[in-house]
Amino acid sequence: MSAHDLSKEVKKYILVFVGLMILTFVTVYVSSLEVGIITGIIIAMAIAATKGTLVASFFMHLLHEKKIIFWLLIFTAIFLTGLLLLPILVKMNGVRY
Amino acid sequence: MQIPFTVENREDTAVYNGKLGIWLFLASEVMLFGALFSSYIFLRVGSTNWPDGSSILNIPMATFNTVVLITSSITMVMSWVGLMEKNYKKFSLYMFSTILLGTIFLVVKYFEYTAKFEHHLFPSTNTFLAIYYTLTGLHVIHILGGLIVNGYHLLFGKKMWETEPQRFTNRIEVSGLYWHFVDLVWIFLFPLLYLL
Amino acid sequence: MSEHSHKSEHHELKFWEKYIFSQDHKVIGIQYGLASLLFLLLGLGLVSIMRWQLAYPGQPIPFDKFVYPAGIVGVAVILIRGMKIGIHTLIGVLLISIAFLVKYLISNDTRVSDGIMLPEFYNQLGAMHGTIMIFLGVVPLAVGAFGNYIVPLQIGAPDMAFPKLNMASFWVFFVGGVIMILSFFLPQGPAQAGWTSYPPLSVIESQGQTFWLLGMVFLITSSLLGSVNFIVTIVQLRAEGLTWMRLPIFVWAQFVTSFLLLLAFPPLEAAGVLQLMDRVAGTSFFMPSGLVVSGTPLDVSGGGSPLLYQHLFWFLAHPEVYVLILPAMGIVAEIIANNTRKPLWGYKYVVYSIIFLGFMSMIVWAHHMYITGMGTAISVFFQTTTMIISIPSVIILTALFLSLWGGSIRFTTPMLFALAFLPMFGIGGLTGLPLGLTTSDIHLHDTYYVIGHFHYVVAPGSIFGLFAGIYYWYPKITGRQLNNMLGKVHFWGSLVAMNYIFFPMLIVGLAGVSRRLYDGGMQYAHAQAVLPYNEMMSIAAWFLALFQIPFIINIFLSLKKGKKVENDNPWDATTLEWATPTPPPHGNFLETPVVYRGPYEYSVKGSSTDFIPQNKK
Amino acid sequence: MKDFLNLPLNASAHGSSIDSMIYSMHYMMLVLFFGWSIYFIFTIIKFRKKNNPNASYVGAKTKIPLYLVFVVAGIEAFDLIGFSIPLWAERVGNFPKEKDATVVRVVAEQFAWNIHYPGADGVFGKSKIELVTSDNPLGLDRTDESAKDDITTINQLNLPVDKPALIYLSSKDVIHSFGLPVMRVKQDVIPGQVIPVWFTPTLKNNEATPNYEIACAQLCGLGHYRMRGYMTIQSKEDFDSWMKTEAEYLAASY
Ligand code: HEA
Ligand code: HEA
Ligand code: CUA
Ligand SMILES: [Cu+2]
Repeated sequence: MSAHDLSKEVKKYILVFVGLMILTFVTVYVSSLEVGIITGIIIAMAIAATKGTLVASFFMHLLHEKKIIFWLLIFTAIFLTGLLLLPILVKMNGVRY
Repeated sequence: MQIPFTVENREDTAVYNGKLGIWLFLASEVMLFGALFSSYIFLRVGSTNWPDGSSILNIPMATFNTVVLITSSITMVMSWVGLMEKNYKKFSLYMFSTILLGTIFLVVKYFEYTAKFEHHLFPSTNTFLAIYYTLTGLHVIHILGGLIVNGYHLLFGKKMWETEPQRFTNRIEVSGLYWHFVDLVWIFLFPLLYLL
Repeated sequence: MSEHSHKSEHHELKFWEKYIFSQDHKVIGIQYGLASLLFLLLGLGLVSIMRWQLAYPGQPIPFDKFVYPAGIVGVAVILIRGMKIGIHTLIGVLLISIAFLVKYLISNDTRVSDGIMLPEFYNQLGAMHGTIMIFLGVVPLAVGAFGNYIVPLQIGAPDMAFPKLNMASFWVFFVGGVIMILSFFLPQGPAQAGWTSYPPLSVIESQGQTFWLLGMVFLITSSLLGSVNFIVTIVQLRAEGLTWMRLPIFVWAQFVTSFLLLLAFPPLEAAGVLQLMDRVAGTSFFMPSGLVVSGTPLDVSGGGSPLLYQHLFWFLAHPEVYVLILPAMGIVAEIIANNTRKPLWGYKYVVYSIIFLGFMSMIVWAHHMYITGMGTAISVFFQTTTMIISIPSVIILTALFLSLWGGSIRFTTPMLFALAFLPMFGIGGLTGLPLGLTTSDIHLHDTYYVIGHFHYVVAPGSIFGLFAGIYYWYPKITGRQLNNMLGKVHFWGSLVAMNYIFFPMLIVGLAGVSRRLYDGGMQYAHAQAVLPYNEMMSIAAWFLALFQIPFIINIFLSLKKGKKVENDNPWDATTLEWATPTPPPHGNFLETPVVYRGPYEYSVKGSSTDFIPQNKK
Repeated sequence: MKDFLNLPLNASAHGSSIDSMIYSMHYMMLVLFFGWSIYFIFTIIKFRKKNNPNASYVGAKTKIPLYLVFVVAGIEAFDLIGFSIPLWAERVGNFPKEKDATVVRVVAEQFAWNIHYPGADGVFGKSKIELVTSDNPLGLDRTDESAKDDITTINQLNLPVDKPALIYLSSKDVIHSFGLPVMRVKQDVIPGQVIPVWFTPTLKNNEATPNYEIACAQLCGLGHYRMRGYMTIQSKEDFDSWMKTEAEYLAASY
C-alpha cells in the first residue's frame, strides 16, 4: 500500500467514524420517540446493522478482503441464520390444543 | 523447516496464517454471541412481562460508552496506519489511546454495575437483568482480553518491530480485527439491551 | 519418543520443553493420545461398575475384592526392575491409581450403602461415562491425537500453523479434564443429570454439575483453539502440488470436523455459561415460573425456558456425533486403500459426501427433540433433513464397500478393525433411521434402542476406527510394529463382546424399556421378557474390558520389544506421512516435499512397485 | 414373521400404524444389511491376497450401487411422506373435541404422576403453588367452585375403553416423559408448559393384565427408575362406577 493509498484510507476511516457517531445519536434519539415496538425494533436493528457493516467493511477491511474469508463468513452467516431463526420457529410451531 | 506463511501471504489463498486464524476465531465468536442473541429473542418472545430496558438502565452512560468504544476502534486502526507508515511513534500514541479508551469503557461499566447493585438489581432479579449481566459481562471479558493483548503489543512490541516489522504489523492488524469485532458486538448490544 | 535421529536446530531443549510444554505437534499429539486413552479406560471402568447394578440390581458390588490385589500387582510391577524407572513404572502407577479410584468410588456412603449402589451413584456413573467417553475420550483421540500427529505430516507441513496455540489447546483441555476428575471427589459426587444435562434437573442438582459446566467451558475452549489451528494448517500449509482433490480422505475428514467444532461448539458454550449463571448467580434462563421441588416452591424469578437449553445443546451435540465419526471414517478410508492395494472407489463422491454431511449436520439437531411437543411444520423440516443426512453416509459406506472389489486384501490388524467398522457402523446408522422419523420415534425415544443405536456407531464404529488408526500409525510414531497376535486377540474379543453388549440393547429398546434406569427396568411389566439380557450384556461388557488388556500390554510392550520397522514406509503406503524419517524429527521432513499425484495411487499399471508415493515424480 | 421385533402389546387405535411403520423401516434395514453383508463376505473372500495377488487399479466399474442410494432415498421418502408426516399430523394437530373425550390432567413430579379429573362439571379447578402440601400435591384450591368435584389420584390413571382420551401434561419440577408403551404414546412433560396428548384405548384390562404402565422415560433424578404409574382401561360402565366411588369418597372426606 503506497503512502497515497494510505492517506486515502485514513480519510475513509474518519468519514466512517463520523457516520458511526451520527448513527449512534440517531438510534438513541429514535428510541426516545414513541414509534411502537415493532417499528422501534426494526429501526434500531437496521441502524445497528448499518453500523456493523461500516465497521466490518472499513475498519476490518472486509471490502478488500480475499475470497476465502468471504466464503468463511457466508458459511457462518448461513448457520447463524439457522441458529437465530429456527428456535423461534420451533417455539411458534409447538403442540397446542 | 520453518512454518511458512507466518508473514507473507500464500499465493493461492492470498492471506497469511494469522489473518485466516483470526477470522475463523471471529466466526466462532459470531456463533457464540449469535447463540446468546438467539436466547435473548427466544426468552423475550416467550415472556409476558418483559421490562423496558431504558427504564432500568442508564442510557446516557451507555451512549457515552458507545462513543468511547467507536473512538477506540478508529484509534486502533490508526495505530495500524502508523505502522504502515513506518512510524512507530504514531503507533504507540494511537495504541495508547486505544487502551485508554478501553479502560474508560470498563470504568464506566464498573459504575453502571455498582449502581445496579445498589438498587438491588441482580442477575437473579429477573430474566431481563440476567441476560443484561450475562451479555455485557461476556463483552467485558472480551474487552479485557483485548486490553491485555494490546498492552502487550504496546509494552513489548518494540523488539519485534525492529527485527520483523512486517510480522509486527500483521499482529497489529490481527489484534485490530479482534478489537473491531468487540466494538461491533457492542453496537448490537447497545440498542438490544438499552433501547428496546 | 526416542532421542536419536535428529540434530537440534536451535538450542538443546530442556526435558519439560520437549515433553511437557512442547510446541511440537507430534509431542502434543502423543500427549493428547495418552490422556484420551486414559480417559477411555476410565469411561470403560465407570461403565463396568454400572453394569454390575444393571445385571444384579441391589446386590453388593464385589469389585472392592480386586482392589488390594490390583494394588499389590501394581507395586510389584513398579519394583519389577528394582528402582529403575521406565514404562513399567507407568503401568504400575496406572494400576494403583485405578485401584485407588475404584476403592474410593465404592467406599463412600453417599454413593454406596452396604456395598449396594445408590441411584445417585448410578446416575453419576452414567452422566460421567457419557461425558468422558465423548468429550474427553473420542474427540481428543480423534481430533487432538490423530489430527495433531497425522494431519501436518499428511499435508507435508513442518508443524501446525500456530504451535503455541496448539500447546495452549492441549493444556486447556488438560485443565478441563482435571476439573471433571476432581468432581468425583466432591462430597456429593460428580454431575448426575446425564451427559445432556437438561435443566431444570441439572440446575437443582448438587455441586458436581457446576464442575461439569466449568470443565465443559474449558473443553470447548480447547476445541475451538484446536479447530482454528487445524483449518489454518490445512488451508495454508499444504505442500506444493497438494491440491484440494489430492488430499487424503483423513485430512478432508479433519477439515470438515474442525468446521463443525468451530461453528457448533460456541452455542454449547453459550448454553454452558447460561446454565452456570442459573446455578451460580441464581438467574432463570432455563427455569420457568412456578416450580415446586419436593413440596417447596423454588425461589427463582422464573420466566426461562428449559427447551431453550435443549436447542442450544443439540445444536452442538448433533454435529458433535459427526465429529465422533468423521475422523474414524477418514482413518478407515486410508487403511482400506492401503490394504486393498488399490485406489478408493469414488474419491470424489466421498469428499463431496463428507462436506455435505458437515453442512447438513448443522440443521438436523431437533431430531433429538421430537417428543418435546413439536408441531407438524417443524417436524416435517427436521425429519426431512434427517432423512437427507443419511444419504451421504450411505454413499460413503457404499464407496468404501465398493473399494474392496478388485483389491488384493491384506488382513493386517488395522485392516481387520477397518473392515469391521463397515457393517458395525452400518447397523448403527441404519438404526438411526427409525429414530429419525417422528412417528416411529414415539415408541423408541429414550429407550435402550437409542442407546443401542449410538453405541453401534461410537463403539464398534468410532472406537474401532481409532483402534485401526493406532495399529496403523504406531510404527510411524515409535519405529516399531505392534504385536500382531495380541492385536488379533484384541480385535476378535472386542468385536464379539461389543455385539453381545449392543445388539441386545436394540431388542430391549424395542420392548419399550427406558434408558437411564437404575435397576435396568426390573419393576416394569413390559420389561420382564427382556430382563435376562441385562446379565448377558454385563458379562459381555466385563469380557470387553478384559479384552482391552492385550491392547494395553501391546501398546507399552511394543515400545521396547516390538519388531523394528525396516524402513520409513512399512505398509508401502502412498501418503506423505510415510515420507518422513521414523519417528519424524522436529520439523518433520528432511526436505520440503512436493506432491505430484493423488493420495491413493496403488497398483498403477506399468509401475514397478504396486504403490507410487504422492511425492514421487 | 410379523412380530419378530417383539414390540409390546398394542392397546390403542393408532398404535398399529406406528407398529407397521417401525416394521417397514426394519424390513428395509434388514434387506440392506443382509444384502451388503453378503456382498461384503463374498468380496473379502474373493479378493483376499491369496486369491487375488494383484489388485486392479480400476476396481469396480459398476455404478449400480449408487443407484441403490436412490432406492434407499426413495424408501425413506416413502416412509416419511406416506407414514410419518400424516401420522404425526394426526397425533399433534387433530385433537378430539373435549366433549368427545375423556379429559384428564396429568401433573408430573419427582417421582410420581398426579392424575386430575375435572369431575362432573367437566371443569378443572384452580391450582395454586402456595397450597401444595403432601396431602394436596396439586395445590388444588378446594374453595374454588369448579374444584369441589375434582377427583385426584396418584399414579393411577383410569380410562374408559374406545373413547378418545385427551391428556394435558404439565410438570411441577423437572422434565419427565409420559410414556405409555402399550399405547405407543410418549410425550415429554416440560415444566412451564401444558402439552396435550391424545389416544384411543382399544383394549380393556382384564384379570391377566389388571393394568398397564405409565413409564417415565426422561431422566428426572435419582428416583427416575421408580417413577412408574398404572393405567387401567375399563369398560364405560366400570369407569363410570369407579368415578362414582371416587366422588363419594371425596364427598365423605370433606
Ligand atoms: C457417531 C455418532 C453418531 C452417528 C454417526 C449417528 C448417525 C445418525 N443418527 Fe444418531 N445418535 C448418536 C450418535 C450418532 N448418530 C447419539 C450419541 C445419540 C443419542 C444422544 C442421547 O440422547 O444421549 C443419537 C441419537 C439419535 C436420534 C435421537 C433419538 C432419540 O433420542 O429419540 C436420532 C433421531 O433422528 C438419530 C438419528 C441418526 C441418523 C439418521 C444418523 C445417520 O447419519 C446414519 C446414516 C447411516 C446409515 C443410514 C448407514 C448406511 C449404511 C448402509 C446403507 C450399508 C448397510 C450395510 C451393512 C450394514 C453391511 N440419532
Ligand atoms: C463415545 C462415546 C461412548 C463410548 C465409546 C461408549 C462405550 C460404551 N458404553 Fe456408553 N454411553 C455413551 C457414550 C459412549 N459409550 C453416552 C453418551 C451414554 C449416555 C449417557 C447418559 O445417559 O447421559 C452412554 C450410556 C451407556 C449405557 C446406558 C446407561 C443407561 O442408560 O442407564 C451403557 C449401558 O450398558 C453403556 C455401555 C457402554 C459400553 C459397555 C461401552 C464399551 O464400548 C466401552 C468400550 C471401551 C473401550 C473400547 C475403551 C478402550 C480403550 C482402552 C482400553 C484404553 C487403553 C488405554 C491405554 C493404552 C493407556 N453406555
Ligand atoms: Cu420422571 Cu423420569
Ligand atoms: Cu442427532
